[in-house]
Amino acid sequence: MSKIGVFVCHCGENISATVDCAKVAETAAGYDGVVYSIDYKYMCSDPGQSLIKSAIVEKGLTGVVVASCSPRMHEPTFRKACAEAGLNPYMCEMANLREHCSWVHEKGDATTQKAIDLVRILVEKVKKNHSLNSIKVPVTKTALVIGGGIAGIQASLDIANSGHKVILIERDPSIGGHMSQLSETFPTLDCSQCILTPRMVEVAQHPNITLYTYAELESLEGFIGNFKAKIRRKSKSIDEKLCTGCGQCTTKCPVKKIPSEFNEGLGKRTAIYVPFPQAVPNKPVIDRINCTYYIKGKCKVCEIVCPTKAIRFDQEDTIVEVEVGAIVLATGFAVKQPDFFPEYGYGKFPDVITGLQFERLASASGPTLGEIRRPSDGKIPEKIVFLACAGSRDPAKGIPYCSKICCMYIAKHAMLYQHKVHGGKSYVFYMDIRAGGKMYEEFVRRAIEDDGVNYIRGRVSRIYEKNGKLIVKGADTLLGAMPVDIEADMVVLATAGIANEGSEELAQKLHTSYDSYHFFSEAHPKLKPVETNTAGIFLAGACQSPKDIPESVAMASGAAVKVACLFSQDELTREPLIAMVNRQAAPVYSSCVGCFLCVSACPYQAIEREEIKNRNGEVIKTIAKVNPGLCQGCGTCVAFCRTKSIDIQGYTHEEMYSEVMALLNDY
Amino acid sequence: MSAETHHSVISGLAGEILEHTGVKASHCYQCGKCSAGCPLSEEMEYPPSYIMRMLQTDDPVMEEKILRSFTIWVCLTCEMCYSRCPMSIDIPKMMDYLREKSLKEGKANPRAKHIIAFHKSFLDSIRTTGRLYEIGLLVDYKARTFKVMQDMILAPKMLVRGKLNIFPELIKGRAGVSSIFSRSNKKNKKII
Amino acid sequence: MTLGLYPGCSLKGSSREYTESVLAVAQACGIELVEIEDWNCCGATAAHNLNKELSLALPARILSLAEKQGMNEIVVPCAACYSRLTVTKYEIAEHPELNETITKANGLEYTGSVGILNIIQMLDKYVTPNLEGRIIKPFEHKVACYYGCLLVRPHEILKFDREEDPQSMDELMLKAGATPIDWAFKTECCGAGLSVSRTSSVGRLSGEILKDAADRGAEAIIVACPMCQSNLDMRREAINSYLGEKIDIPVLYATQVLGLALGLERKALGLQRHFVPVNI
Amino acid sequence: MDELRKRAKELLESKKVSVVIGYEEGTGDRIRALFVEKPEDVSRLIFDSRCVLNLATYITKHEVKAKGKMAITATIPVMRSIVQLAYEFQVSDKNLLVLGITPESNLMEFKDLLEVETYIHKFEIEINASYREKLDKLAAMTQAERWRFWIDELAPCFKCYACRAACPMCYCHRCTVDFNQPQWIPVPSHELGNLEWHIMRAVHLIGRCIDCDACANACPLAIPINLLNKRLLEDAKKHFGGYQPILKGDHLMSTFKPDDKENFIR
Amino acid sequence: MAEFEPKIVAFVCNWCTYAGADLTGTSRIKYASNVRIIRFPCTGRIDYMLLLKAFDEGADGIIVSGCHPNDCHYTSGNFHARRRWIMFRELCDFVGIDINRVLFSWVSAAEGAKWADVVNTTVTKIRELGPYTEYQEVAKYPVREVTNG
Repeated sequence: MSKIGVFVCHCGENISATVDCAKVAETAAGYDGVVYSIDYKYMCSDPGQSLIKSAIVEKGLTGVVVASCSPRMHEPTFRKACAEAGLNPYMCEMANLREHCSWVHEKGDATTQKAIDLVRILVEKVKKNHSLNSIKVPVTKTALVIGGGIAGIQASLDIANSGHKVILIERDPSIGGHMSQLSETFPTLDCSQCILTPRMVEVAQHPNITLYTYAELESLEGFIGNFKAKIRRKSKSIDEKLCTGCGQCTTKCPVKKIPSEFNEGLGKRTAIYVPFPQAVPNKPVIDRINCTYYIKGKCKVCEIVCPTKAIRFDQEDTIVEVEVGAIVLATGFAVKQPDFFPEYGYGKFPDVITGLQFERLASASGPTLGEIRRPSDGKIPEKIVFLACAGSRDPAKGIPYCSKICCMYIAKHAMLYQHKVHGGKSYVFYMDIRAGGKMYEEFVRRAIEDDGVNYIRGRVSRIYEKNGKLIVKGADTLLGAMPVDIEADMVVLATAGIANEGSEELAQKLHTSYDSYHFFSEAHPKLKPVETNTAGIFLAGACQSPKDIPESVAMASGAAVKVACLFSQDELTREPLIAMVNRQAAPVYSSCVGCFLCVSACPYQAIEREEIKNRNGEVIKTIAKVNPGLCQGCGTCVAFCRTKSIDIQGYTHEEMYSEVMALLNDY
Repeated sequence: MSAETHHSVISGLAGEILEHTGVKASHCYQCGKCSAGCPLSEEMEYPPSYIMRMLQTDDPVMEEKILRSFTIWVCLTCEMCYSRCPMSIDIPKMMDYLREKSLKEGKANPRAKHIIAFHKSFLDSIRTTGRLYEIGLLVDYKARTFKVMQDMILAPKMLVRGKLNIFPELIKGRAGVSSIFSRSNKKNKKII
Repeated sequence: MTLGLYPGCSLKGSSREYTESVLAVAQACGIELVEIEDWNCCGATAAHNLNKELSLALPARILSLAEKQGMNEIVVPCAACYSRLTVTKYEIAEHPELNETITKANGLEYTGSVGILNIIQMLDKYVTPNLEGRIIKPFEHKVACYYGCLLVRPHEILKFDREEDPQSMDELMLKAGATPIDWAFKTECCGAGLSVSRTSSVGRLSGEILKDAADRGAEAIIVACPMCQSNLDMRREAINSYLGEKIDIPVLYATQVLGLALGLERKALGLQRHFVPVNI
Repeated sequence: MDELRKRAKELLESKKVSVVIGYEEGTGDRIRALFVEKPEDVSRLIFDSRCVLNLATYITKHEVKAKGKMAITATIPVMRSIVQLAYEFQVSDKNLLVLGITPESNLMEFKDLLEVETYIHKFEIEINASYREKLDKLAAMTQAERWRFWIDELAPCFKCYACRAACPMCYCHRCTVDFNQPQWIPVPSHELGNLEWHIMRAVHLIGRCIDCDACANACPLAIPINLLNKRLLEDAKKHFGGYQPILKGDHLMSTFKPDDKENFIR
Repeated sequence: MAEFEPKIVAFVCNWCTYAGADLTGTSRIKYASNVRIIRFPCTGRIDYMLLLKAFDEGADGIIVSGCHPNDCHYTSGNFHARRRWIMFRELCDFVGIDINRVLFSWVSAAEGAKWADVVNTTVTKIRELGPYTEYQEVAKYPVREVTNG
């Protein structure tokens, strides 16, 4: 006979404001099998938990129902509490009175009635629950880091330095990411390259790090501690062992007019190229789309000039298979090209450029060697206008959210301009200045007060070109929305940060989830910011949402620690919520008839054949068997089996059936 | 226990506008792009974004100012603001509503009397003839505004170029058309 | 090939030449335009400025008539009328409840079956596809295509071309042998709504437009809206005095240009009716 | 027929098989299943138009299997059943030899089940005119009418399970209906329980039923339960391009296509 | 008499729709309280028999919801589920079960607002359809004695 305890939580006011918690507890007390029922202000608090623990001990509870918030929030908390009191954690269930009831309905009987029903459902379920013991699985102590930007670099170094192996893969020919493109960094204005390059080199030389550039994740199988990843190493068309990076090929290559990705199209590169001088590895790749040999079938200049004969035109992509225990996603972000703003004429007027392009102009390693010159005629702009929110906070044409980094980099841009162009005039059109961060507000004030950047609160309606000038038509909302026209020489659009292309496909490969903007979703917005809801996969940097450098680095180190924690155990325990084929006494052995139709229904190839032999080793019966290591507990086979021979722990036929019954009997 | 809809109550003129036009003033975050693009904002005492802000105050004094403003009449409904608004706020639709209300409540800005006069003459012409009768329109308009000389230089030239009809064109369905007027007038007092 | 035609008031009066050129081109291209019988004014800016129901009822009547007269597509050369009609159709489709009141007001049934084409759409759809070899007098001039407001805005409703820097008319002009220039005031407002009642503003707005076109070497401004045309043409003196300089670029309708290119009579296209003489 | 007997005799004498499954005269005009184990008994074997009983039902029965390797006289539906059963690992070349009977009632022996598969695929599963008519009639009804129709049809069913016994695909040792923790299908026979039982059975047969009508023929109350399976056969065709029993490949309901079309999921 | 209040049971997957419903809560979006959510690991686990049972026991409407195609936490559970729903729905229709009372939907963990909308529209729809007496009347039988078993 089961003895169930029901614990109704007020969650401060969160639940009790709309649900009559006392009534819920009373009603629950009346259910048969319920021997103890009480409501309390904060069940998750220490006193709350000890309330549960002592009840378990004193009343000898065989099952516990905590009616509070979403199990996705506190199930672990309460199951742990039960375990500490000697009750099997899987005898504890949660009724979701907050997210699914009190927060979404008005105060009233109906809402309280719903709360009561939700509790009853779980009471009936827990009666049918069985004690379960968690499963142990081994851990492969190698991490896969996807993305070689600052976040990926930081994560890799931290994991490697904690003594574990790391495989770092980067889609581009070099690691470095967006940070390597930046000129100076706010709020300290130290040169991006100067602080980044040493880290890049460290990655390349670290004994624990295997670096695959020009490589992408092909596929992923397995689960936490035991992933199997296939990595596609795109052909670089060179033999990296032989190549010394002498640069002969890149200087001699006849195709010289390809817009350089690294310089955001403001500079040119060759067909065989190293993206930038400080690239790691500092060895070239052939861009087959633009290479004359691959287009016309002749040229091969690089092959002729190469002193070490390292060119390999017929080289093919290779697939590397690796086993890893954890994965860090650090794929970063992309810049939303502002061509969806025809009124700003980006793409039509060469002197309307993006923030990232301005970084390249301002960068000493850039196409103008750090001088601010307009792309159209190379003149130094005497008047420059910066537009904040060119895409961000714009549900109509851009993206609804705030890209977070623009306010700061605009201030930086304006400041750099003022430093580099003496007597130049700079204007910033903004809506709000979001400068939350250490020394950030001070930085913006400096731009305004010391460097005389002219901030105008208002958005620009349109830009058009007239006699070599860009006419910027804006308004000053602080002066009664008075129209403001500026004849500028150059306009910089603070473009929005968006999810990287392909992030959706990647998420699907990894079976992890992404938000409506295609950024990867963290497991909890506050308490699990670096975890995904797929165990063993962690997030670092701007692939989760736009971030600046310090945030990305911090998050990367956070992810690294999570990986290190995981790797600190030799085996880890997994929830035992997996499917099982029933076994019975001879001569039946199991109700499974071995039709094995379930095999193809399983997404994890976890269903195997098990032969039952008699004493003389003859096979009497062949039935299905679920491999507990591979089963992830989706239950697809359970609903499929005709003989109901497969059942899934934690969501058994009996449990789900009694939930439905309990729900409707006196609903 | 019925399906609650998730709507915070917006009172005052803003609420009224939301109800009748579906335009939500609180949606405006004051970026000023409308005012920046409005071809006539410099002739308005309150540019579009300013009007939006005034609505947000939910202050009767402000609302009165709006209804008595010149702005709502000088607006050309060229739709520029709407087409560029990052929040897709249909300001022209809102302006239409404000004009109608201002007129109903007899709050039309005196400086706008010519504009209104023109609109009225225009509609009168349609009511009586079913179509626009331009000379009639001009004459009637001048009668209302005493701007006798304005455009008189144009008229002869127009005649010469056959751009004006001396006689109005009448349509058969005049009755139908004027019934449209009478109906809509019954509904909204005598506005034309 | 037969299409319905809603000329609208101005095309019957101040903008004869537009009607003439539309009909001439249509005829030349074997398209019969049948005028909607007993059509009424669409109410233009006036109606929706003063009275919402009126602003829907008047256009609805027109569409109902077209339906009744068995037309499934009508051409509306006047951009203002085009906008009013399209908006009405949209509004009723979005809020079917309106239909009732409006049908009552009109005493005519409305199903919304009639398709509405502005002049550019009509030409794109039925004329340009078979133009090869028909352009006998290419209109070899630099032209500034002026779209104005009502042809492209609001995009949500009209779904025609793009709001900023539209191209459809430019492409049409290219086909007619002209050289469309890239300029900055394609879709800025000319102030038509206040044409009569607030001439001062019109001087300024139309002025900026003319000036930019002139500065960029346009030899003609091409329009598809009688309001824009009459503003830029008839009010030229006012504009010039506002600008303090004499700009004498003529303002032609797209159909007139096409007509010329097709080798039609200048008179048939009503070129003589312009205030600013068309000497090209 | 002599051919059949002759071949059966050979097989038994040469001990190639230990039992031949076929038909024999029953009481009255009825025919019944026959299990020949002695060569001299082959004369009892018959085959004619009355032989519609699906013999495949027996080859999964424990006591029959126990006899050793089986030879079976198999009409087209029987052969379809066999292929599906082989796909589900219930029979194999090791324990079954197929003595096929072509639609022209000629004997046609197969060297293995793969041959059987290729042979039967020449014959599409088709719904005959009379059933077609019934289906259309039901389709034309309103939802409420259909509901009435089935409730009334199923009211008399008293769960004798003759349908299950006759069905070659209902070979499970424990059917969901025998499951009592929880009691998915209420034991007493009333309309709803009956409906649920037949719905359940129909679902289990999606992509497996080979349309032999054995269930309907077996029903003592002549309830047209096979209509359910026929309708599902058609739906399978409509949504997933139909189904033919196979030995290797995808089972209709345990696989999917990422682009399966539907129009009802919001 | 009081307005008819439909009983709605929702069978949802743990990873998308359950989380989505949580988001509805955290974003404080209000919706009809008629619905009772039952949590499954995945739509692939949802047994069609449970849907029948829900109607047996007096549900007036059922919501079945999970991850969008390609978003399944278990890669393909929802694809399998979709195939079953397609066939099961046809069957229900054929035996005259009112399929308007079963609403299938994809609600992701990011679609809090959609969940509220799904519930509200279902409630409104079922309220129009009225109680599922047709089924429930027949279902009343179960207590009847075993007469011919």
